[in-house]
Amino acid sequence: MPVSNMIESIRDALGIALAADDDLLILGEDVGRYGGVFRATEGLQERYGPDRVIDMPLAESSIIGAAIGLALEGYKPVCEIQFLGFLYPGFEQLISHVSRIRYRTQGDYGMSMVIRAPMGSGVKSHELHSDSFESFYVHIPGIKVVVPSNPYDAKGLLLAAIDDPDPVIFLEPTALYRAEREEVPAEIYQIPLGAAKLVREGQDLTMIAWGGMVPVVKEAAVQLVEDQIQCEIIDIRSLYPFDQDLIVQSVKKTGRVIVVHEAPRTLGVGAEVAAMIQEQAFLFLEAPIMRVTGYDVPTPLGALEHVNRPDVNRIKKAVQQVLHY
Amino acid sequence: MPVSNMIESIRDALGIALAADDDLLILGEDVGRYGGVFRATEGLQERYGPDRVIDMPLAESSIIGAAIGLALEGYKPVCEIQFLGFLYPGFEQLISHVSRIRYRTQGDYGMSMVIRAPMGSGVKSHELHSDSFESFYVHIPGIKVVVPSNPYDAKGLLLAAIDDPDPVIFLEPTALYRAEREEVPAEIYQIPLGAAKLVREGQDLTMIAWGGMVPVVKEAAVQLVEDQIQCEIIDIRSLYPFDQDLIVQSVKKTGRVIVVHEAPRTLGVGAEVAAMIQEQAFLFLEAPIMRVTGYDVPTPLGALEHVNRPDVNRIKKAVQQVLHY
Amino acid sequence: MKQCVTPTGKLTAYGEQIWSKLSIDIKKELWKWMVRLRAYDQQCMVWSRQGKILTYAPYFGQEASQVGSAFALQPQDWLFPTYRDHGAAIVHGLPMKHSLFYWLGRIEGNRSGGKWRALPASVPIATHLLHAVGTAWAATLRNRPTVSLALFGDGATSEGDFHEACNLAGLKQLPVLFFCQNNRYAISTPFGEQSATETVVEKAHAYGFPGIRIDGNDVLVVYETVKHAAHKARLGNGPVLIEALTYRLGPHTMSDLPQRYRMMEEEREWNAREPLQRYQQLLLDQGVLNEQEVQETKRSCQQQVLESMNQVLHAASPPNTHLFAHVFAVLPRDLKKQRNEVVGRRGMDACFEYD
Amino acid sequence: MKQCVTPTGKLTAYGEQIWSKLSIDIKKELWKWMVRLRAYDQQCMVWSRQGKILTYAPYFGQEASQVGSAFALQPQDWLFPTYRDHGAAIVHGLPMKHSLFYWLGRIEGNRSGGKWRALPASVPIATHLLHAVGTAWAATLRNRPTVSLALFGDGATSEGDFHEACNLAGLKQLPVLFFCQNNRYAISTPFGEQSATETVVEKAHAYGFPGIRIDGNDVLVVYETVKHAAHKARLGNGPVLIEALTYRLGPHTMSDLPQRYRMMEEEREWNAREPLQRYQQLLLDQGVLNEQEVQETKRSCQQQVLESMNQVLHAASPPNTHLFAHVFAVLPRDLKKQRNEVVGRRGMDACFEYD
Ligand SMILES: Cc1ncc(C[n+]2csc(CCOP(=O)(O)OP(=O)(O)O)c2C)c(N)n1
Ligand SMILES: Cc1ncc(C[n+]2csc(CCOP(=O)(O)OP(=O)(O)O)c2C)c(N)n1
Ligand SMILES: [Mg+2]
Ligand SMILES: [Mg+2]
Repeated sequence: MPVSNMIESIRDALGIALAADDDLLILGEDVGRYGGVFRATEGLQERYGPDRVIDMPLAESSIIGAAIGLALEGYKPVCEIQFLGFLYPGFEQLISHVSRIRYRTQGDYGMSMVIRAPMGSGVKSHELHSDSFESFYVHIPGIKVVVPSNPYDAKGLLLAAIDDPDPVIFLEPTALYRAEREEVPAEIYQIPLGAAKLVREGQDLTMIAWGGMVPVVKEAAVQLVEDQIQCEIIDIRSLYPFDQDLIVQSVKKTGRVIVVHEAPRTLGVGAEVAAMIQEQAFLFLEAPIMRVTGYDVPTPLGALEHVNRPDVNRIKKAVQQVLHY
Repeated sequence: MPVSNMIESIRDALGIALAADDDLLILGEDVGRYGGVFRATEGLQERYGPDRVIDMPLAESSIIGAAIGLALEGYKPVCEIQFLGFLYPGFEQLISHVSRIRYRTQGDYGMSMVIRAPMGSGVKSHELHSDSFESFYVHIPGIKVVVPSNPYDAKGLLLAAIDDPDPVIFLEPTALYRAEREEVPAEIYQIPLGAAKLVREGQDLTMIAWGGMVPVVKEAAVQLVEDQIQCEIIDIRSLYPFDQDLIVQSVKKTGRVIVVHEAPRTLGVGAEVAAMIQEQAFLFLEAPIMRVTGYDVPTPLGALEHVNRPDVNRIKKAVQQVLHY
Repeated sequence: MKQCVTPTGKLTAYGEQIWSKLSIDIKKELWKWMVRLRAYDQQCMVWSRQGKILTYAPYFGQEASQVGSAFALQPQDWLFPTYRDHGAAIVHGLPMKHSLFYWLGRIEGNRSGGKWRALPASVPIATHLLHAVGTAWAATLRNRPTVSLALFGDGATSEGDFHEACNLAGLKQLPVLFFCQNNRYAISTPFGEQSATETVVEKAHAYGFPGIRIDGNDVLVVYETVKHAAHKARLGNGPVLIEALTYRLGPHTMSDLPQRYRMMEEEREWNAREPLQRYQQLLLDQGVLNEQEVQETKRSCQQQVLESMNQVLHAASPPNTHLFAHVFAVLPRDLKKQRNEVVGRRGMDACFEYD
Repeated sequence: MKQCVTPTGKLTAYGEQIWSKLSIDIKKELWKWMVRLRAYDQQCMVWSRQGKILTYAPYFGQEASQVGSAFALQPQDWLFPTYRDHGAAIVHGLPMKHSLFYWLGRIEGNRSGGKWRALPASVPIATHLLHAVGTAWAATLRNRPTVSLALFGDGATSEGDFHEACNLAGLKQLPVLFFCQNNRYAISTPFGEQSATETVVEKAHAYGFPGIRIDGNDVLVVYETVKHAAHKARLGNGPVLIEALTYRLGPHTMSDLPQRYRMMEEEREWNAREPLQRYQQLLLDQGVLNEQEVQETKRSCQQQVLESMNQVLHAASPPNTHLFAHVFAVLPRDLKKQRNEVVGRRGMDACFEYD
């Protein structure tokens, strides 16, 4: 089986999708001749032409707004926003239109589109390039939010997102683009949206994470084995809709939970996960659900990035606290 | 003591602030000769002139973006956004600049400004006029978020917000603008940001709400007395920073909680409140914290608004569930 | 400013040319639509004041702009209206009944079933201009002779999305018509306090396509201008910005008080230039119409409005669960649970899907 | 396109006029700044490739635009730079040391203490133009002779905020200079695929203020144009849009590969038009400079850059708790708790505030 990193598996998925559906368009800044700032669309314009892989003016509201019109006419826009921190100028098009047009038109027009964006810290980028505000999008009714944590999932989830009849925000952890290579089948496969992944089994505690935090949590779990602690790990993958059942099932087994994310703590997705768990597994909880997160501060520049970004030590410490509650 | 409704007490506060500080400016669409679509600035341009109470072009990014420049020069902008659902075009200026400039300039420039906007449902407005997406602003590090629920608090909180050295989003429940009249002192007073209000004492259960939901929760509490249930009610008032201590103290007494808000449930502020409570008062909880909220659907038009907006019956039912858990 | 019919109902020199080219049918249809829209709008204002419908945004005084522009479209063309452009939407196919549902706060009114090609009213100012650019782009990509017509107000020109839409349309030379009803005010804000330029039309220079300034209260010039622009756009000549000078004779919405920001004198002046009277006068003078027809048409239009309302009032209300219909193509599990809360609470049939 | 100095270093007719008006000091200072900025920029590219600083956005080739524009400012004037305009920021007062901190990902570098009036680099494209409009408005309200200079790229003209800033500035006739360094590309996107107009300057028509197109590689014309525009703006004549034609000779940032989107041939052509060489030639020809001075200045500028880096590398690192400094004027309680987590974790002194 071929071996790929995440950027390659995403490119692979985009290529498959372009080949499979003549109405699929890729729109974004520098996605064409340049192949995207992270090379996710490299070679695709050459293969499919500038009417399918389209360099857009530097205007995010235009990218999303025009995609809406294209979708009305049966095109399937896959938009690339250069960094999640630059989606804000398109926020109004997203929340006021993309997320509501199916509802507003009472089913006449679904907004089947994907908006891809790199997200999160870990590579010491400059301001706004490391934002991790996935919460906004999870809170908006009418859209789905997906965050892969490995090359295999990235391809399967992206193909599922592209196939979805509704708008999907597809967030790609910048730190993982070239982090890891793994076997990724050349053929078409989908990973259903809304299904979490049990990454590791364990009975002492459930660790919940997504995207760039999954490898960190995995490493912490490995190290904790030395202390005879067996952690179960769930990669949520799909932040909306999210797989409440798998989580609740795990919590019913372990009774203890930590949620890990890079986003600011207050109203990060961890808040929803914690609120849901205590609603649905209250009697099984043996300790409070603890959140290991970025702090409630502006996303820092590179030098202090590591202080804000949850790391193995913070996670291990939190695990000990929850276990010894 | 004079008696006012909320719109009057807000106008009163704005008038006081304009009189007290020559550098205070009011900026917004139709705030000048028109006095604002809800009349919050009525008569103020006449009194203070068009250089202090400024009619802006129809462009929210301009309102907030220009306010940033004015604040750099020592002005104190109080921006009116016509409805919270129209803040989205200014979202980038807010999250990329307003919330980060103190941090970015390392204290050289504080962004002391207030952004006022009507919010929430209850008056059967048209699309986007009833949005209640306060979560976004609570999640953004570097800004404060305030929501009054009565005329007295509105004046005191607005004066405190105006006095604050940092940016404050001041959300005014449209449904309460003219709902209730109460005694509001003519003089200057402030209600500190970050302090919740104990609206009602009770020992059976804690109800947490803010803004337009406070009167609904109060009514439910009154009706529940007939069933011998004594609810404690906390009006959070200030959503960021929020008064964890008062809440935790109450929960330690009652052991049971419901949080009520109109915003969609997933990642509504209720999620943060629930997550925080279970972190800090885990051993005192006798039932899961229950959320009575708007659903995860686009804010509906008038006809089905009442289905989405939490009402007394839903709240009473939730109380019974929590009590009989 | 291009004009065919003067405020007193006389043809200008340019108007004579246009007049001679048009069929009687079209001349009459334009008039009929204005009568129909006027009846609807006036009645809605009354109903809104009476609390029978929710607050309402009247287009009173702008009928020529809305009829002339929408009537120039072909069925395959796209229309992107604002909250004030239900007049144009009705001309393009939206049944009055649907519009009434909307003003009653019932989202079912937004459904078109694809029978006319329009999005429902766009409430956030200027955002829909980009949607029109998108459908126009699709027409170009698919090589179809479809144009997109975006309606917007003078205030909309201040928003960033106006600029982005014009830039993209100009860059790709797309078949989109930007039709600005410059009714002088954005709520209370006069255009002079809105815009760095005195006119809307001169903004077109910045986007590499032509701008045309016309009398927006003259249905003939509106129709002719839009038809011609659409024709050229279909041939690949790219976008056009049309500034139609008009005036909102009514309030911004029924909760607005225009006397707070404009003089009675000004309203009176514009009343004298209103679109229906002058065109009707022309048709009467030219013998295309007679008084009896006028009276009969008015009566039947009024009747049609009342009937539409009747249908709406007798239509079944959707169940509470309708809140969850069409949020997604397939309801996610958690939303199903939420939906069930509503079912339980109201005792409604969980399986019923309103249509 | 206005020009004072040709690519081969000859004065144009217009250049002769300007030349005769300028003092030797200013002529030399403009040159020195370009030498200094060139040294800094070239060294940063090296350091970035070596991993000594983070990724870096070079202004190589745009020194004349950055020096000429910023040097025309007075100390009370505001500068709003992008991520590529640290050259201009340095001219306006930002110590190289501060800039280096920034490129090391250390936010302390952004502090000005109000000693020069500029915001730190604006990363989100076009957003800072509105800030410049705001400070310019403040100058008007306070009746102070302060201008605001906003620097931005050709790509920025596509964003809605560009339009909103121009509209507001034109409407209120504010003392703001919109200075566009049209370096032909936004990352890989050529201006021809960016904009509906062929030039940036013609966009000014839509905002009721003048536009001027100049050779952005000619420091004299840049300086003269900005100085003149600033002077007029101070007198209340309102905004100006300046399009400075230039070329980014380096990559977009150090992670960019320009050969993916442009021809070596093109780079070579622009190399021949680069700003430092031509101006230096002029000064040598005119006897304002001699070769020895050139060599000495280069050496001392290079020295200055290395010293700045030395200082930076020897500066104490802030403690981890610095993450929480200046988020609010007074830390809310919950943030204090979060801060304490960091203190506990790293064993840092909780009371220490980096300055
Ligand atoms: C983004 C946004 N901001 C504010 C509003 C509130 N609002 C509704 S209509 C209107 C004025 C619009 O003026 P104009 O574009 O001239 O259209 P008109 O109402 O005159 O037809 C405003 C400010 C809105 N709907 N959307
Ligand atoms: C809102 C926003 N979108 C995208 C980006 C990513 N980005 C950084 S620089 C750049 C190109 C800018 O081009 P231009 O304005 O011509 O300036 P130049 O880099 O050529 O100096 C882009 C797209 C950004 N910083 N902000
Ligand atoms: Mg208008
Ligand atoms: Mg450029």
